[in-house]
Amino acid sequence: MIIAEQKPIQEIKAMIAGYQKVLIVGCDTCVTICMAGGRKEVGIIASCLRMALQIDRKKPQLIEDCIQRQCEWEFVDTLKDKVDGVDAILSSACGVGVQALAERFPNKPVYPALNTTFMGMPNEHGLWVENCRGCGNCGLGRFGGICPIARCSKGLLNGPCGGSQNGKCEVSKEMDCGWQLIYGRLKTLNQLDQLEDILLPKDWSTDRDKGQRKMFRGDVYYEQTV
Amino acid sequence: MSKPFKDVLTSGEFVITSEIGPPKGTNIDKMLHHIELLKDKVHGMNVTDNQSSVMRLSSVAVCHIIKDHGGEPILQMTCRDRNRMALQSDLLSAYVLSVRNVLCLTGDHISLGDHKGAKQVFDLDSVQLIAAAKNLEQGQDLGGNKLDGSVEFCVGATATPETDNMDSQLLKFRKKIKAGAEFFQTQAVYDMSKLKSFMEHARQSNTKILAGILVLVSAGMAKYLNANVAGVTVPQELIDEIAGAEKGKALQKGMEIAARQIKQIKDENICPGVHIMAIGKEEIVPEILEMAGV
Amino acid sequence: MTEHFEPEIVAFCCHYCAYGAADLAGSMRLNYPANVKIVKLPCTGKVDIIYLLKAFEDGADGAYVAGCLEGNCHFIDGNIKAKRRVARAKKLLDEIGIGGERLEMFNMSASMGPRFAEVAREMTERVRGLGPSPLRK
Amino acid sequence: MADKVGSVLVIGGGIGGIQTSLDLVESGLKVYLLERTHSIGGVMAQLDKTFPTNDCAMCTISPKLVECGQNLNIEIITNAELGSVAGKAGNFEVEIVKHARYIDDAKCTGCGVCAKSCPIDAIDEYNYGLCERRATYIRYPQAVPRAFGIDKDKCIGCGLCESLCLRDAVIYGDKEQVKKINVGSIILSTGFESFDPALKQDYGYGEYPNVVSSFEFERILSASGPYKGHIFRASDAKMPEKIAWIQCVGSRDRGVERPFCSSVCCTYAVKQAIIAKEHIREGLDTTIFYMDMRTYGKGFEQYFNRAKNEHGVRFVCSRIHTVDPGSDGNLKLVFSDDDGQLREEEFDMLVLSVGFKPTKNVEEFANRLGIKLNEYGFCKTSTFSPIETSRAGVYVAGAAQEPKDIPATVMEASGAAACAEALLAEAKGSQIVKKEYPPEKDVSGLKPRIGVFVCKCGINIAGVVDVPAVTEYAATLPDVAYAEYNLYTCSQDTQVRIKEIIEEKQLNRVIVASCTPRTHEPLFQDTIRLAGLNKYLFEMANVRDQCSWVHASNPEAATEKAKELIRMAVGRAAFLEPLHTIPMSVIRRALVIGGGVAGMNASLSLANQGFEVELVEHEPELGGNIRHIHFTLEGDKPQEYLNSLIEQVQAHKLISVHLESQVKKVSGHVGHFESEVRSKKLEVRKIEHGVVIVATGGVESKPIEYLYGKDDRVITQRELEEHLANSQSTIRNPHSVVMIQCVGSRNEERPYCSRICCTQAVKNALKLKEQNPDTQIYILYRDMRTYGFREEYYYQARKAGVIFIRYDEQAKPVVSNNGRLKVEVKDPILGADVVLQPDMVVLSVAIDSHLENENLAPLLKVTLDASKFFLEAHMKLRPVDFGSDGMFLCGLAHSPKLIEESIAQAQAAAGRAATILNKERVEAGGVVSCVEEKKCVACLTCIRMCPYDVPFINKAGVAEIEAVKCHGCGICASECPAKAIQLLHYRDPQVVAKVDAMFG
Repeated sequence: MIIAEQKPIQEIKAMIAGYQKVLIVGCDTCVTICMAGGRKEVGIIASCLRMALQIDRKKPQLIEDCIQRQCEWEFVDTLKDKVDGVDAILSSACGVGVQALAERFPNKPVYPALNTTFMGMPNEHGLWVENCRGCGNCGLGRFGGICPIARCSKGLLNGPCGGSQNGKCEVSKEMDCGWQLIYGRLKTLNQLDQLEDILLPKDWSTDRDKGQRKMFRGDVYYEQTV
Repeated sequence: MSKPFKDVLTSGEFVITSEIGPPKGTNIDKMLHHIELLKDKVHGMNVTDNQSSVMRLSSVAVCHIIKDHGGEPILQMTCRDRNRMALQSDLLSAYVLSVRNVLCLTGDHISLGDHKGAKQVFDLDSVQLIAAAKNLEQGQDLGGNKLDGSVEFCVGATATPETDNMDSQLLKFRKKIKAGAEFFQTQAVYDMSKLKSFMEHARQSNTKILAGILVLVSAGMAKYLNANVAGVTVPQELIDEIAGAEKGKALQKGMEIAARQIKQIKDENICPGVHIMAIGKEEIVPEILEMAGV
Repeated sequence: MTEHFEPEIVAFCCHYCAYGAADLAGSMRLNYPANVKIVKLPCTGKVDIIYLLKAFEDGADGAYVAGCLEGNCHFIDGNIKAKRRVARAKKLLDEIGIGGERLEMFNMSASMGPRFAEVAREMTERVRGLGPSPLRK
Repeated sequence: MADKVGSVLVIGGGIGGIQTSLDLVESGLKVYLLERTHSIGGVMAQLDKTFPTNDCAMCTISPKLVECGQNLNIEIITNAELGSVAGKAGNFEVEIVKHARYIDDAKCTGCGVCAKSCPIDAIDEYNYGLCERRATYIRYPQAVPRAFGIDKDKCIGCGLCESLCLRDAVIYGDKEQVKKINVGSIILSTGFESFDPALKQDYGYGEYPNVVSSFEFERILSASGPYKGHIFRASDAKMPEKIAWIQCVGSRDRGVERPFCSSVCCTYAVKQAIIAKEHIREGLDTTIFYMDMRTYGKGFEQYFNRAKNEHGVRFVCSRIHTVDPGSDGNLKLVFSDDDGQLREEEFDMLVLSVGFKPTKNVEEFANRLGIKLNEYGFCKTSTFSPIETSRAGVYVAGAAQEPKDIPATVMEASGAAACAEALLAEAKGSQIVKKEYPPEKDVSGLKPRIGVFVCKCGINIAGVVDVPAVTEYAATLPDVAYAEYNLYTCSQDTQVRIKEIIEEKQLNRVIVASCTPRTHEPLFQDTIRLAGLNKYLFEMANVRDQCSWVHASNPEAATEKAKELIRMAVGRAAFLEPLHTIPMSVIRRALVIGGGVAGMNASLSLANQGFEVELVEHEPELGGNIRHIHFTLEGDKPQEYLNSLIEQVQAHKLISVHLESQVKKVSGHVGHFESEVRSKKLEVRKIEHGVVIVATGGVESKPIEYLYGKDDRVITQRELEEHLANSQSTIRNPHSVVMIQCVGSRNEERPYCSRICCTQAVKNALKLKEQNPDTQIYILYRDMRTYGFREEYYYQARKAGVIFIRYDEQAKPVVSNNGRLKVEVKDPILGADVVLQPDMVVLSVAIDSHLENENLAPLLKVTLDASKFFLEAHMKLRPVDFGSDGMFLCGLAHSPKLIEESIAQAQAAAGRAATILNKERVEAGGVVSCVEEKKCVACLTCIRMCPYDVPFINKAGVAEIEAVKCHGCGICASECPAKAIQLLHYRDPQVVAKVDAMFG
């Protein structure tokens, strides 16, 4: 899922400080699960903002809401009436949700309350780790199911760099060396021979470098098939 | 004695290389002094490439200067700051500037240096960079396009004899040879027994290994290396030895240790050469060589 | 004004320990300032971060959470969970500009009546020193 | 049989008496709880912390005190003694002599005005005379009943208290009364008294002020004690820097006629040393002088090790003979050091770890009851009936039987309850009072109409707070339909009045502003129920304990605060909702897992109470470990016992035995579990049951050291016992035997003490000596842990010539074989190496947890400790309960223990299980968490955060919390990032309203 974290209150405050009436919208999906922008966090953000603004002698009206998925038009549309009555929207969703709101409500300024960080999962409750970069060209089959692009700090394809020590990365003693994990796992699987071949430079053409990536499914996407 | 480095490697002579660190800025006076001092004492001078992720004068430019002053430069290239196009382009540039030796490295992570917010590249890794250099020799770039005029390099790579994950490092070592590495300069080595055991693996693949000699300047530096530099372990005896030096004599003691180790490597024929790193104190290298009797 | 400033302080107390300690302070007739008012919850693990923020939003000058001694929570580790939330709320209060030092977590057993009184005094003194909440100025 | 009486007399209101009373009423028997002093609580209420968890003693006991005090079917009779006893099991006629208290405890509200005005000081026994109380007094602030009494020996009859008491509760002319009752059974939990250290004259107690008894020190440590938790020396009020404990004061000492071991002093000394160190943060040296460290209980050894290694408590194995005065109030001790050298050292303060002795006049008491005492004056019982006294229908629990700790007492208390319940099975429920309530009014959709009742509590509140003004203010608050004040809102007449006013004013929420809800909420809730209101429509404002009592010096501030507290209560009350519990029917059948002594006893106890039992044993026969036990120290015949036990189990028509079977699946909740039991033939039987008792036992570990398995002459104690019991055995008569203790116990792998091995070694040594007094026996030990009355046999073994050699864990004995067996060990006292050449080496090996535990724990969703024994809900107060309701444990599944202890614990488990099985229904719900499915995003937060593993993702893909399993802590509700969970009665609006109201 998509992992995000809350921006500092002062940064959010600076964005919405000029407005009288602001709708704060949470999202019930990934950001709820990673405890950054669900119904509860919307309440926390609103409460903090009210206090922070009151210190500046401002008393804006903050309306709290949360929808099932900010990345889907149908859910976004349910906000329409509320949006009409406000001066700005603060989205506590991932960057996708923020943009969905911006696109659906072209006349309202939309601001992000979160920093969208990565795609990943919780290692433990409250500790999330990135493990996919969405490069568009998955090579996990070669690496024992551990992605060197996401989990090696340098994204190396042919083995660990010299900075790997005690199974940890040179960037931080807390971070596992992705390559040691790959090596260990393939050793367990008795598949170390897979690593012997030199991997050619990766084809990055599927990555985001061509601008916004799109994907369609012919069997369900009407316009393409007609 | 500016003999092509490749010839030295095959000559059977005990090979000695050292380092030149490009300045942060355009004042090259001190660097020129080092070049002058070393050019006839060593077989090759490595020029570091934004070492430790700290932005400096370009290594291609410095290699060119060394060449001009009659030295034999070894161009260090890391994968951190350039994508495959820039790397290949710089290799071509180096070649036309008469640089004939290139050491291919992965490069330190950007977060260790002085531009922590910069976007790092790592489009290629060190193995792929070696292969790219060899590919250019074939008159081809990585896009599969023909070159008008090719290159010819003596390509080197690095190894870490004191690593704690020898298995996976050896995997990469083999790949580097397979990709075309003709010589290796190792990370600093202090424990000769570890070097020997690494050499047992390395000897199986007919390649030249130059043992890395990093001159200790204080006990503090030794402890820092142990704590913070991957694949380097200074044994306690050495730390004790340098710590036991008289006040103001620590550097002297470090030089003695370096010289002793170079001598041992040569006398016991552990490696065919050494690569001496004196990080910023290149002026001491000649004295060390003298002490080592090489 | 600050000279005669009497801070308003909310204490979120767990039923088993801190509330019991407060009662015991009463039984022992221990004197402490009247600024502190208790909101009783079954466990400090029930102290939602929003309650803490709401208290300040409403105008509290200070607040604290008082639970069982660590390792002695009647619901195993509710007090440890509360402690983490208090830490986050303190950070938020710092960010907002109210100041995290107006909020604190305390642990005490039901037999620690004197400690309850001491905490009430300590918090009152601390908040009195900090002056009224910026929201009440 | 119709003459059996459905009530029980419990004598002694300590933790044992309390537990047994609570269990009895839960199981449908009325209880008369007789207490000698003014209030229940016993010694536990005087303790500071309890080992090995350092839980606050008062925190853990006080909810039980309150529960006892509030239960309609427990009649607490304080200041009372047993008179004559006639009749027989099932129907005793008992006379109870109730001494004058001089204050009517039914009228007294515990306000304390009387004590405040009393001009006479007296010694405070509760604090062991370390401070004073008044002649009119309450034993301790949390005392139950919360009522004062007058010490007539001190009282000068000035009349002040009588004139000041607004409830007219003081009766100067109070007289002794004799009450006659009929009960079906009698349970003794009279506890113990501590040894008077003054009798041990050489220790200077009473002579040197800085020598205190361990019980006094307990009060010194207590935050509510005489020095408010600060440790001071009596001589100069200086904080000590060096404290020493002397163990075995009045224990293991024939000189003072206390030959037995008091069992608990080693561990309590460890506790006191740890706690004392925590109190004196500037640094405190602590030293414990001991003979053998007997930390044999569950978790005790680890506790001892932590004291040594983490807290730095010093332990010196040396018996101290005299205490001499040192400089500056210090005390000088002479002791022999580890190397046998005599040393002299001074300490600031000395704590004498005093032992237990029988209670005063115990012989006379026993005579009246017609029960036998043992040679030490404790209640006589037998190995296989550890809870039964010599008189049928009279049972004993706790230290009245033998010195023991709180968990053992609590276990026996539940076990005694089970015995009485079995005896009185058909009379259950016959004397229980049940309240009838009118049908509940539907208040949904009605605008809140709140009634506020402000209590003056005599002058307790009104003397500080302006009650009329507060009441007037309350009347002005939103939704308040009525407000008044009362002299005592808790008095019976006020209850009637509240009920009338609810009717008259159409109130649908009620607030009482008085004392604390911890003691009085149930009373008022009951009152509004009698008026047809749901009990959750009640709210309390604590304007006494948390207002008038603590702000007495500032009446204005107190009045303002009282107003605010009431405003907060009103704010919340408007949001209160009725809650309903859902009755869930109870399947009155138990599943007992394990058919050893514990499992069979638990089964029999339940079956004798009339409940069906499914007993599952994985082996082909019943019996478990006792099959290998052939004799006991006390001369019992275990095999005969086993045979009769199996016979009873098999003959009982309510018990079905499943041999060679295993439990494979358990689902459901308290009152209604569904389990699958698979037989060896893979037949699966589904069993529905209301409770589970785990009695999987333990196993003797296989040693890997001392040549075991490599040399036939090296055997285990159990193997030796088999040989000794077998007349055919060829090795029944060795010339020389070396026994090695702690083989596999008290080490890194098994940090616990296996508890039984010292007793086992002494038992086998005595047996060998009995067969041939010339046999040479050496026991190599670390600490001899023959606790309690077993000390006598240790003494006999020494007398019979068994040689005991202490060894250190760091220098373990070495066994080698050069044709002859050779054992080398370093004797720390002689400082020399001893070389022995025995015919036989006998290893006292560790007890392991049963392998089955690891399969069973996840099925039951219960926890194992680090050594894979099952973990009980609470070390002290719930030693046979699991954290999950409806599940219980006993025997070696819990920890290593002796047969009599297993039997007692099995009966305890049965007693606890009966509290559920006896009910037709369990009530689910009330203050529990509730998921709003529409909002749930299945994020798993609740599942990960619940301390009891209750929430789960159901088939609809959302979190579900079964009301019957929820403990009501509310952690899930305050963690849920989707705000999909609310804790009923503490919903966010209900809490926030209170906060909002505080600020107007």
